[in-house]
Amino acid sequence: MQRLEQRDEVEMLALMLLIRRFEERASQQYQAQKIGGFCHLYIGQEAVVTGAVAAVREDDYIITAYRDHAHALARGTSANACMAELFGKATGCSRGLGGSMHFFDRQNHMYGGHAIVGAHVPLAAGMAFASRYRGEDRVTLCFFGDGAINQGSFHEALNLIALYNLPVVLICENNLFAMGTSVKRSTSLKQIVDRAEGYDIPGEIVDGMNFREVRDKLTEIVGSIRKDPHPAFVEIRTYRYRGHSMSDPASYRTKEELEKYRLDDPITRLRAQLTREGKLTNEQFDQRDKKAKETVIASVKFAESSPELPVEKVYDYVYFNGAVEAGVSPAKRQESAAAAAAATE
Amino acid sequence: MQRLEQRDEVEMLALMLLIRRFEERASQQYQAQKIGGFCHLYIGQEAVVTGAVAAVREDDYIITAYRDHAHALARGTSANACMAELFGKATGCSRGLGGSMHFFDRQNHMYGGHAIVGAHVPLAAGMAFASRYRGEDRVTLCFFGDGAINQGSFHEALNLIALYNLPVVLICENNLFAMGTSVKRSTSLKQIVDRAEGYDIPGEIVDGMNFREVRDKLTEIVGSIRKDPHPAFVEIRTYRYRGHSMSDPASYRTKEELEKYRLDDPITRLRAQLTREGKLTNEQFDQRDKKAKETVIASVKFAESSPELPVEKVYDYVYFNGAVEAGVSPAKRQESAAAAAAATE
Amino acid sequence: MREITYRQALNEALAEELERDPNVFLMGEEVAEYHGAYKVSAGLLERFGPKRIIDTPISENGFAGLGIGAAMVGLRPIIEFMTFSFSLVAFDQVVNNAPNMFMMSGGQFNIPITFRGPNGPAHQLGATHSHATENLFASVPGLKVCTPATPRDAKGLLKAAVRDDNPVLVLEAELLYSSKGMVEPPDEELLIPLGQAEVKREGSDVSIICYAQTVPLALAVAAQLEEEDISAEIVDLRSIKPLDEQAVFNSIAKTHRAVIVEQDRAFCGVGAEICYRIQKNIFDALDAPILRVSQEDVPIPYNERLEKFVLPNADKLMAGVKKVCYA
Amino acid sequence: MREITYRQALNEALAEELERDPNVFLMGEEVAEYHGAYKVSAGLLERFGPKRIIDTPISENGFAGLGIGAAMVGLRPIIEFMTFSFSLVAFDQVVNNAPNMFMMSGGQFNIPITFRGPNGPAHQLGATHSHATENLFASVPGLKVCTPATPRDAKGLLKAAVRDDNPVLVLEAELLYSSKGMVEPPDEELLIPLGQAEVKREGSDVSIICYAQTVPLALAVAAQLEEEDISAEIVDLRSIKPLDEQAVFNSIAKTHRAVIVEQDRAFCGVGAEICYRIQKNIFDALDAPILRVSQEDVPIPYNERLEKFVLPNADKLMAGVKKVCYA
Ligand SMILES: Cc1ncc(C[n+]2csc(CCOP(=O)(O)OP(=O)(O)O)c2C)c(N)n1
Ligand SMILES: Cc1ncc(C[n+]2csc(CCOP(=O)(O)OP(=O)(O)O)c2C)c(N)n1
Ligand SMILES: [Mg+2]
Ligand SMILES: [Mg+2]
Repeated sequence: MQRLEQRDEVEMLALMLLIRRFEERASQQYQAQKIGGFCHLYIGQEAVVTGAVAAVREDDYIITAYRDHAHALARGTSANACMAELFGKATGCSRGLGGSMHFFDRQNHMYGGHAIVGAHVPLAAGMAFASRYRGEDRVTLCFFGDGAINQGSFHEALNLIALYNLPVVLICENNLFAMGTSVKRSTSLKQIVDRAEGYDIPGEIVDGMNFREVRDKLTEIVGSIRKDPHPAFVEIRTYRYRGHSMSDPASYRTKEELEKYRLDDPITRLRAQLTREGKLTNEQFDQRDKKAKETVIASVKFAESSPELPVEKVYDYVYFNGAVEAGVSPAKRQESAAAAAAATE
Repeated sequence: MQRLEQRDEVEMLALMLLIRRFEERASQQYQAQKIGGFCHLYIGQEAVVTGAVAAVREDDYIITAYRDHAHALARGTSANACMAELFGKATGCSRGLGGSMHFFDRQNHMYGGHAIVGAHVPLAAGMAFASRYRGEDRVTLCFFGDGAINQGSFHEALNLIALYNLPVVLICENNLFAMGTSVKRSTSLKQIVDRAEGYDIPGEIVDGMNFREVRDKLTEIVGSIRKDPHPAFVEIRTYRYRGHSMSDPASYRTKEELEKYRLDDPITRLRAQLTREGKLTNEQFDQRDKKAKETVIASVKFAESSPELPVEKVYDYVYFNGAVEAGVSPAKRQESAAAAAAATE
Repeated sequence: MREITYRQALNEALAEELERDPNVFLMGEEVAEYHGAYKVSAGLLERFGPKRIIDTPISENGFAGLGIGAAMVGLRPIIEFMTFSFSLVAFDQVVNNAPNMFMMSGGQFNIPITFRGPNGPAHQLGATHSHATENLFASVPGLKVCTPATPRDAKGLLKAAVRDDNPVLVLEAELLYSSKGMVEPPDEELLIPLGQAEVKREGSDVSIICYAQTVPLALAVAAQLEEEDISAEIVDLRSIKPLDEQAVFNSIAKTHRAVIVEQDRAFCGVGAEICYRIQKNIFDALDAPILRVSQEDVPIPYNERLEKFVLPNADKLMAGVKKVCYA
Repeated sequence: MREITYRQALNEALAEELERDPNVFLMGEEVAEYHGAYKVSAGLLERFGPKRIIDTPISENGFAGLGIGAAMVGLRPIIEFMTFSFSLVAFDQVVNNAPNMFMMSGGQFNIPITFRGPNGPAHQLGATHSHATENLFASVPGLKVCTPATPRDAKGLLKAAVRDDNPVLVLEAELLYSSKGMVEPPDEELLIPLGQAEVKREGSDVSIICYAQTVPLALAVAAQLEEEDISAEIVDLRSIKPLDEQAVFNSIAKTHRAVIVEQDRAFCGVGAEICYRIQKNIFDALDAPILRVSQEDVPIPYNERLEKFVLPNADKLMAGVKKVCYA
């Protein structure tokens, strides 16, 4: 896994490129019916998770919803493991058992990949609870969509997080739509961040098309939490270029709106910033992009040639230790976790 | 049923007395094991529902949680029907099938009596939705406790109510405790009313020990809603003198705290106001109180001498029309509703 | 009669009931402007307007409860769950408020509400999105549960559900939305009573009890069995609750053998319930133990082959039938 | 051995597991300062402090999920539902997040969590507060469900649940909290494996399969039956899932007759599941149809006589036994 210290801005731009190229390739493979189920692409939102990841430590906890490919990639899960997961292969980050909506990578501290809207926000509360329980200074980043803020589980979790003063950054990726429902039609709030007031959680609005703004804002927030644990809420404004999922033509919005956001593309923007500052040549950019494309093409090959789990193995994933006895030793647990993590490489 | 126009302040004081005496008697009968299940008393909070009811029309919708005896009495359900319900008798307002936590009285527009914390707030949204759907100008009053505001159903309902701009007054009866948990330990908010901000619903704090303040505030709010439908939130600060339910010794609070609130008793207060203003003599007060006591004693007799439903009748209350055919006529529905209502007299 | 899809049949049922009764409205996520995630409500917004076709935020518990409240005061809501996997976040409203109100109010408040949407595993959606909920809901007194397998049943049952004065769940089968079948013309009123099974194919050697997605499966297997000279009778339950046990008994009285092929988990599933009733009521008519073919008792995996492996399928059903026939 | 109450046995189990493993904590409504609505956690706050004994707001869905998240990263939460009727608002967390995570993550995240609290009808609490949830939860793959009937089982099963690396539901019986029984002394480690039934009374004429509240009921009926020269064997399932079907088969192989007395609703209930397994596996051993005694399929009424009428009781069980014995 890449070490965070090495993650300078050019590398983060490369990460955004990897995410973009991965998603484009996933789209293509989905259309070729190599990928099943639902598939939600992140194209347009790259600066959000990239900026957030640039602001935290490797061992901080990260959890998100079903639009999760980018979160795994940003965390260091290989394109191979991600693509293999989409293909349902045993080499996938969830061994082909989770699929697009359920990416997990314990080793890289990516805690899923959760497909019931809002239902992972309480999990984030639990992870943060655990780090405080053990006296660790980890921060939990919990990503969710603008549509999730109207779920009961979101609400109950926010109240618990505020009450117990847990070290969680609640990151609303506001891409203006939940499927075909624009934010204006899902809540009467003028801005989502106002919901945080109902819990006395400090909130901010961040431009999600701007990598630097996301990173800087989150660095500041995470730093403050690390010193003195508390929750924070950020509404990160972004846009998804594609439909909600592969089957959605997104006819509920105008071409003009889409074009407006495309002009504000997070990759183009960071590239321009770096170029202007003399930190990146066109050639270097092209090289990075080429590398991203190659990595992704290789991941398709990897996924294609990877084995599937034998069908009868499914029974091994119902109960840990496959057995009914009480009292499995923590040692066994570690072993299995390590084995699973190894499988994601 | 009493007509609202007749409900002058002396009558409302009499209503508070009726509630108080009813609850005292219920407590006694519970201890004598004439009443089963859980039983939550309203003593101390009388001004809240009384003031609220004084501010609305007979046909406005009212719905509450399980601490509901007072809400039925305030709505015009007879003490007989209420006591009989506690005794589990066929003459009870829910025919003895609901019990203390599930009082219903359709004829008097009392829509329950709901025992899952928070779960009736969405029902209130539906009632208000229906009145708007039919172009009626009814207002829905939804009562709930300070403990309910941390439930998912509360949250989802508030967002829907705000989004659809429904004519609901959300009345939080903040009696400072949810069972043994003080408000300070259930939310990090400095005041409950702030939660309404998270939905852009206007909120106010009202002194729930003061009948006049409750009535006047709600009259104002209800008037405004009646003209131009919108939601409103009121945090009404009150106190329950008894434990959470009959089995709770309430050792989580001090005698001093209880005494402080008792000095601010809503009945004593309204009585003093009326006496000072020359609208009530001591004799008149005593008369009213005597009448309340007599009514309540009579209700115990009524309940004791009332029949229970024959056991096999239980099957009639599973499906409306007891049958599986599709398409029961609305006429039959009316009939049955009327019959049920009649039984509550 | 004309041939239409299951989706279109549901759409017609909705339109006809909305037309017939102004108290009927449709509410759910993406039902209006998006025409439904599975397009079941196509055209309804245009025809009935935003007052009666209502989009919601992602708040299943909230709008399920809103529907129940509206039903308390006389409306007849149709609540769409985008899938019944999402009804689990609204579980308390569906199992506690809707079916208990009539009892708890001493008969004053019945709840004429319809909850509908696709139910059961579709295709590679993973464990969270593949719930078959029929046994969970059918276990609850006061609810009715139906599970149409054909366009005709879909239309007739949904219309009956909307007219029923009690809470009814119409569990549709996503994988059947595009399947076709003959249905009465729109000008002929089609109501199929809740609680009436239908023999979808006559047979004499074995009874296959099925519903929803497992009906086409059973029919296909019956055709194959015919080639092996085993005559299977296909009993489509159509409703899980009320359960038409008599139709099941009648068939088994003839065949003396039964296989139940269900869409849900075996453990405390629909098959278990039917089995109990059969052995209790016509124990002596049975020539072999009853078998059930169900989901394996595992969370549904994403991988396609593994998913197929854990779901009921033709091979398993075939094997089950042969076993009870000692063939 | 000494005699203690069911409540005290649970309290000991909690204390011992909290003592043994610093990763264990107890969370729920009123568990700390109030010592639990039913006083099961009496003294624990004083002994283990507020870091490990944690009061929550009324947010079952939220704190159930919090527990699952904490379990993902290595803690071993014990989550108390004040009653399992309130677990219905947390249903999605319990059935979707807890048991699916291990599969969906390809084995990376098991969830060592215990959900516990009273389950099943108590006394005149009305329809919303009287849910017996065992069949609902046992239907879900990935969960384990146990239902202790005696102080000894309560202690041993709860301790085993806390040590299990999977989500386990310990469904306690409120009406048994004050009941007494013999339990090993505190210095003797008592673990009762999940999935092991126990014959609570030997007999030869009929097997009565029971669990939780229905165990004392069955024992009382067995005593009565003895006077009528019917020898009943009482099989206490102790766990619903995993289900110790072998113990059931062993008993019926001896008695050839079975009555299941369950605490939940009949429809898709525990009795149905057991019946299926019995007839499938030892069909020929049966001399009579299996009978179940369950709740009537109605929402629970408040009135005492009506409530008794709809719950399983001694008269119904007696009648059931006589019927299968053709007595
Ligand atoms: C409880 C629940 N209800 C409905 C769905 C179906 N669904 C999946 S994604 C989605 C929209 C979510 O939108 P948002 O939270 O804004 O995230 P985005 O897709 O924009 O990333 C819906 C309705 C679900 N998965 N879970
Ligand atoms: C979902 C749910 N969880 C828990 C309970 C148990 N319970 C009943 S009342 C109560 C406290 C409610 O307090 P509050 O809302 O402040 O109302 P109050 O009793 O003060 O009137 C609790 C925890 C319940 N009925 N429903
Ligand atoms: Mg969105
Ligand atoms: Mg309170």
